[in-house]
Amino acid sequence: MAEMWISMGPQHPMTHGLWTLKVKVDGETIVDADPELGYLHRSVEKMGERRKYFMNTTLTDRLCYASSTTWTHCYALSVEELMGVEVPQRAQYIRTIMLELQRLASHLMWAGAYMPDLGHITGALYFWRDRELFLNLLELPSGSRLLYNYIRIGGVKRDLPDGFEEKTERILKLFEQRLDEYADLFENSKIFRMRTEDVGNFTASQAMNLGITGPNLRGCGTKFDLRKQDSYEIYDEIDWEIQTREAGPGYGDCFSRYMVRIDEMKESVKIIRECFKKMPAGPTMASKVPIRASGDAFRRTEDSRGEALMYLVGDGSDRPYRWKIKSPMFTTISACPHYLKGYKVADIPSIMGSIDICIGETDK
Amino acid sequence: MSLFSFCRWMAEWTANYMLIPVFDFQKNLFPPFSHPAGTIADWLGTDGGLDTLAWTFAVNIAFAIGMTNLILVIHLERKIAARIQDRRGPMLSFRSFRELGEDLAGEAPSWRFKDNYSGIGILQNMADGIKAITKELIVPAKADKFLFTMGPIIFISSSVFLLVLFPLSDRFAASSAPAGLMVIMAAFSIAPIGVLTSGWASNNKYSMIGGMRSAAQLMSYEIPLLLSMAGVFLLAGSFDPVTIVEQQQEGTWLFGLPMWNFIPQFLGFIVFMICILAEVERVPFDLPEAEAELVEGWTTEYSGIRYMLFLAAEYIRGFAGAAVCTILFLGGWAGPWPIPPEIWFLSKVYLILIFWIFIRWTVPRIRTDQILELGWKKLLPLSLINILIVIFMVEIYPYFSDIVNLPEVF
Amino acid sequence: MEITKFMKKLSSHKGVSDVALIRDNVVKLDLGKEDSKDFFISLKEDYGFEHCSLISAIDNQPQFELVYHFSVIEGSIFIKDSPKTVMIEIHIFLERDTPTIESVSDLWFGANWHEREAYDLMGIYFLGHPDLRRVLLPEGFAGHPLRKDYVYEIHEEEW
Amino acid sequence: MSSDRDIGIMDIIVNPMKVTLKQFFKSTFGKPTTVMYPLEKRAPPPTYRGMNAVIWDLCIGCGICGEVCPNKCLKMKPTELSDEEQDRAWYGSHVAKRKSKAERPAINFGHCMFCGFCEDYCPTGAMTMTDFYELADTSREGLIYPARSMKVDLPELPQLPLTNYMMESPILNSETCIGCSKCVDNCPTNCIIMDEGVINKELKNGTVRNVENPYFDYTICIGCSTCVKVCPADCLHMEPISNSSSSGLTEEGEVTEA
Repeated sequence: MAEMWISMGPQHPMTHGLWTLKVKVDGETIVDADPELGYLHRSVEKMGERRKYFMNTTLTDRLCYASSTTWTHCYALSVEELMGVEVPQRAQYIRTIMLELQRLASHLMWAGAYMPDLGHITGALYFWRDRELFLNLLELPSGSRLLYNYIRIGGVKRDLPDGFEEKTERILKLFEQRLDEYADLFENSKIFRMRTEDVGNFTASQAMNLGITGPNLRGCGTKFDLRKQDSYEIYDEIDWEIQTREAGPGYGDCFSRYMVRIDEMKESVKIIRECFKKMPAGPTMASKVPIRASGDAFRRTEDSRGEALMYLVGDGSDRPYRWKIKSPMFTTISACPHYLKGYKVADIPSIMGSIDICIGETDK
Repeated sequence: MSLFSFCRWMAEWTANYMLIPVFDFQKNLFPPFSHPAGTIADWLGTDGGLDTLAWTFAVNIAFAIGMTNLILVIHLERKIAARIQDRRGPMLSFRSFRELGEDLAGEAPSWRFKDNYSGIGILQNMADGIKAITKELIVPAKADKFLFTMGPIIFISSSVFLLVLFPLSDRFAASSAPAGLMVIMAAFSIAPIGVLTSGWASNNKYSMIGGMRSAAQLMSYEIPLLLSMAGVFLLAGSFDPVTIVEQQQEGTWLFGLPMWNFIPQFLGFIVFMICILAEVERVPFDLPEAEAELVEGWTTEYSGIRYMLFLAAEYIRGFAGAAVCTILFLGGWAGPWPIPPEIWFLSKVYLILIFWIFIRWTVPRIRTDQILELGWKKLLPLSLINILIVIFMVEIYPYFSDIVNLPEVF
Repeated sequence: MEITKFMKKLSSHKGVSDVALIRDNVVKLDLGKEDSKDFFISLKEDYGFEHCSLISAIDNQPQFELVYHFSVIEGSIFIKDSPKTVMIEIHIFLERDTPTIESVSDLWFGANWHEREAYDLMGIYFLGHPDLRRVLLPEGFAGHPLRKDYVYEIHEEEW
Repeated sequence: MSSDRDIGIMDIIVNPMKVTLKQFFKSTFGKPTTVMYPLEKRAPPPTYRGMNAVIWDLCIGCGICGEVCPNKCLKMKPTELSDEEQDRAWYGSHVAKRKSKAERPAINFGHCMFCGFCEDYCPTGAMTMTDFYELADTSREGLIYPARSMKVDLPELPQLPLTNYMMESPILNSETCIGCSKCVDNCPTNCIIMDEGVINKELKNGTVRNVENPYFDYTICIGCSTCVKVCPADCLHMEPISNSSSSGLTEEGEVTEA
C-alpha cells in the first residue's frame, strides 16, 4: 500500500478529547505524525484577566475535568505565593488529602479510559466503578461530584464533615482489595502484556528534552516527583516513596507507564492514611486574604499528569494582569511524532492512551 | 419422523386441501383462455412439486429457529456482559409504551414486572431493530454505489445461508449434503469478500484498513482452521455431520463416557476454537472493526438497518460457528435420552457461546501482526501435529496392531 | 555544584544582570536579548538544565517580556540538605516594534510548542523555529488576543 | 511494589476469566452497582450544590451574590414585596419600606455553573443551595428563574451574624463629598449615618455651605460597595480590611462559616 495520511480526530475514539492526530502510514506502519490542537480552546488565560483572583478557581476547576482539584490547588498556591498568604496547618492537611483523592480519581479515570483503547470494555467499567467511590468522597466536603471549587485562596472552603475519616478508610480498604483482584485481569494478563510491552518506548533523557514529565517520566525509571523535588503543602512531613519503573535500562514502554500509575495509586492510599493520622485541629482558612496583589510569582505542583506550573503577574488591582498556565500534556502531545514513529496503527491508541491525555488542560 | 418427512406431509396437506383447489378454481374462471394456474396445480400434484414445497417449509423453519436464537444470543450477550461489568443490562425497554398506555387509559396496564421496573429487557432487540429501520440509509457521495450496496448483501446473505446448512439433529435438518461441513466452511469464507468489498467501496481510510485487515486475518486463520478440521474428517472418514456425530459415539472413555472428538484431538480442539473465534470476528480477534483505532472499521460508513444487519449477521455467524464446533468436537446432538437431541445440541451451542461471551469481556484485542504470527507460527504447526496424531490413530496403529497384536485402544 | 556557587558563576555571563534567589530553589535573572542564545546553550550544556518548563510572554505595555522557566531533573546543581531541585527564571525584555528572539526549540524540544503558543497568542516571533504556526487558534485568525491592545467584543446576553 | 510474577499459559484466558466469573456471580446474585436512575435516585450529601433558594426574610438585597458570580448569571431584580413580606424582612426591612421596590436575586440557570460563590459570600446566609438538580427544560427561557420562584420561607430563621466576606470596606474622601446622603438611603445594612462634615465647603457650582459627611459603622458593614456605586461625586473607594469577622455581631471564637 502507498503511504497515506490518516486524520484521527477531532472526533475519534482514540483521542480522549477534541484534537486531531494526523498520521502518515505505510500499510499499517506509522511513518510520521502531526498533532493539531485548538478544538477546545476556551481562552482561560484571557478570561482570567477579566475576573477577580478568587473567581478564577472556577476556571481552574474546568482546566482538566478529570483532575480539577489539583489544578485549582496549583492556582491557589501561586496566588498565595503572590499575595504572601500563610495557609493554616489543618487546611494544608485537608488539601493534601483532597489532592491525593483527586489523584486516585484521575488515575482511575485514565485507567478506565485506557482499557477500551485496548479493546477491553470491562476494564473501563471496573475502574470507573472505583472512581465513583472517590467521587462520592470528594463530594462530601465540596458538594459537587466533578468540579469541586473546594480549595480556595488561603485555605479550603469548609472543614471535613463528620465521619469523613471512617468513610474514607472503608473505601480505601475496599479499593486496595479490588486493585489486588484486578491484577490478574489486567497487568498479569498475557494479551494485555502483548499489547503494551515494548510499545511506545522512549528513554529518560529523550523524555526530559521532549518536555515529558510526571508518571510518563517516572515510567522511564527517573526519580522525579515534584511532591518531593519541589515539595509543597505537607508532602515533606509525610513518609512516602517516589514510584518508578522501567521497561529496560533507562527507557519505558506503555506497560511501565501503566504500572507506575497503579503503584502511585497504592502510594496515594498510604499518604491519605498518614495524613489522617497526623492531622491537627485548627482553622481551615487563613485569617487575612487580600484581594489585590502586585508583583509576579509562580509555583509548580505535581499534577496527576505531570508538572503543572502557573505564572501570575499582578498589577495591584484585584484581577491578574497576566496568568500563564503550563500544562504537562501540552508538551507531551507536541512530542508524539517522536514516540509514535515505527509502530503500527493498532498501537496508536495503546501509546496515546498510556500517556494520559487531557485536552481540557492542553487547550486551555 | 424427520423434519423433511414432516414437511413433506405438511406440503401434501397444503397442496391437496389448499393450493390445488385454489389454482383449479382460478383455472376455471375464464374457460376460453388457458390459465397458468392450471399448470402450477398440475405440477404441485407431482413428486417434484411436493418435494420443492417441502424443502421450502424446512428452510423456513430453520430460518425461524435461527432468528429466534439470534435474539436470544444477543440478549444473552448483553445480559452476561452487564453482569460481568457489575451493571444490570437492558431492563426497561418498551417502558414508554406503558407510560403511554397509562396516559391514554388513565390507569396502569395489567402487565407489570418487579414493582415499578415495568419493561421487558429481551424486547430491547426489537426496540433497536425498530429504531434502525427508521434511520436513513446513508451512502457517501464518493462511494462506489454498486459495491457499497453489494457488500452488505454478500456478507449478510452468506451469513444467513449458514443457518440452513447445519442439522440440529439427525432427524432435524433443513439440508443434507454428503459434504455438509465443507459447504458450511465455504459459506463461512464468503463473508470476508463482502467485508473487503464494503471496506473498499466506502471510500474511507478506516474502512479500507479494516477490509484489508479482514483479508490478512483470513490468510492467517483459515489454513489452521481447515487443517484442525481435517483431523475430524479423517477420523470419521466423511464430511457428513451425521456420520461425524455417529462416529463420536462409538468409542468410550472413562466410566463408559462417549469419547467425543475433543478428547483424542485436544490440540485440534484448541486450534479450532481459536480459529473459529477469528472466523466469526469476536474479541480478541475483531481487528477489522477495532473500534479504538479504526472507529468502526469496515462498517464505519454504514447506517440504519444495514449496520444493524451487519451486527445481526455477526451473531448468526457466531451461532453457526458454535454449531460447527459442537458437531465436530462435542458430540453434536448426542446426550441421555429423556431430553430431545435438538435441545442437547442447542444447549451445547449455548455453552460455547457463553464461553465466547466471557472471553469477549475478559481479554483485550490483539494486534494485526500478532494474529498473523499466532496463525502461522503457532496454530499451523499445532494443527499439523494434530493431523499426525490422527493419522497415527487411524492408519499406523491399526496397521501395526494387526501385525504384532497390540491391544485395541482407538 | 552548590546553588550559591552556581549563582556566582551565572553573574559572570555576558548580558546577565540582577541574579537573585527568589525561593530556596529558584534563581531569577534578567538577560539581554542579544546574548540570549549563547546563555541558553551554556545553560543546557554546562549546567545541565534538561527540561524547559515554560515560556510565557507578557505584554508590559509598551515592551514585551519573555519569562523562561527551566528546571533541573537529574542535573549536577543541588541545594545542601534538601531533595529540592533547582529552577531558573529568566526575564528577557523585547521592544514592541521588534518582538523577535532566537528560538530555543533546537536545544529543548519541549520549548517548541511553548514558542508556538507565544507566537499564537502574543505575537512574538522566534527566529530559527522549525515550524512557527498558530497552535491553539485557527489558521488565519487576525491579531494576537493576549496583547493588551487587542480589541474584542464582550457579548452579554440580555435576560 | 506490585508483585511481579512470570506470565504463563494460564494467564491468557483462565486467570483473567476467574476475575470476571467471580464478578458475574457477585452481581447476578447480589445487587449491581448501577442505579436505575429515573426510578431510583442516590441521595446527595447535605453540602450538595444544586438549585439555589433564597430565604427572603433574611435577604437584604445587597447584591453581593451578583457581584461575585463569575458567570454574571445572577441579577438583582426589583421586586414588589407584600406587606407581610415587608414585615417579616429582617435586616432589610427598612430598605424594603423606604424604596419603592426592593431587590431580590433572579438566576439564569442556563448560565449558572453551580460554583456556590453566591452562597459562600452571602453576608446574611439568605442565599442557599438545595439538593434539587433536575433543572432540564425544553427552552432557554424556561431556565431563567425569576426572583419569586426561588423564594423559600423558613418557620424559624437562623440567627446568623453579618459577615464581611468581601474583605473590603468603603473609605471616604471628605474633600469631594457633597453630602447628598445617597449612600445612607441605599445601604442595605443601615451602617451609615450622616454627621458633621466640612464647614463652609465650596461646591462645584460655586455655592458655599456646610456639608454633612457619612460615617460608617464598620462592625456591620458587609463590603457590598453599593455606596461606592451610587456615589455621584466619586468620593468613596473600597479598601481591604484585616479580618472578615470584624462584624460587631460576631462573638469571639464563634464559627463564622454557615
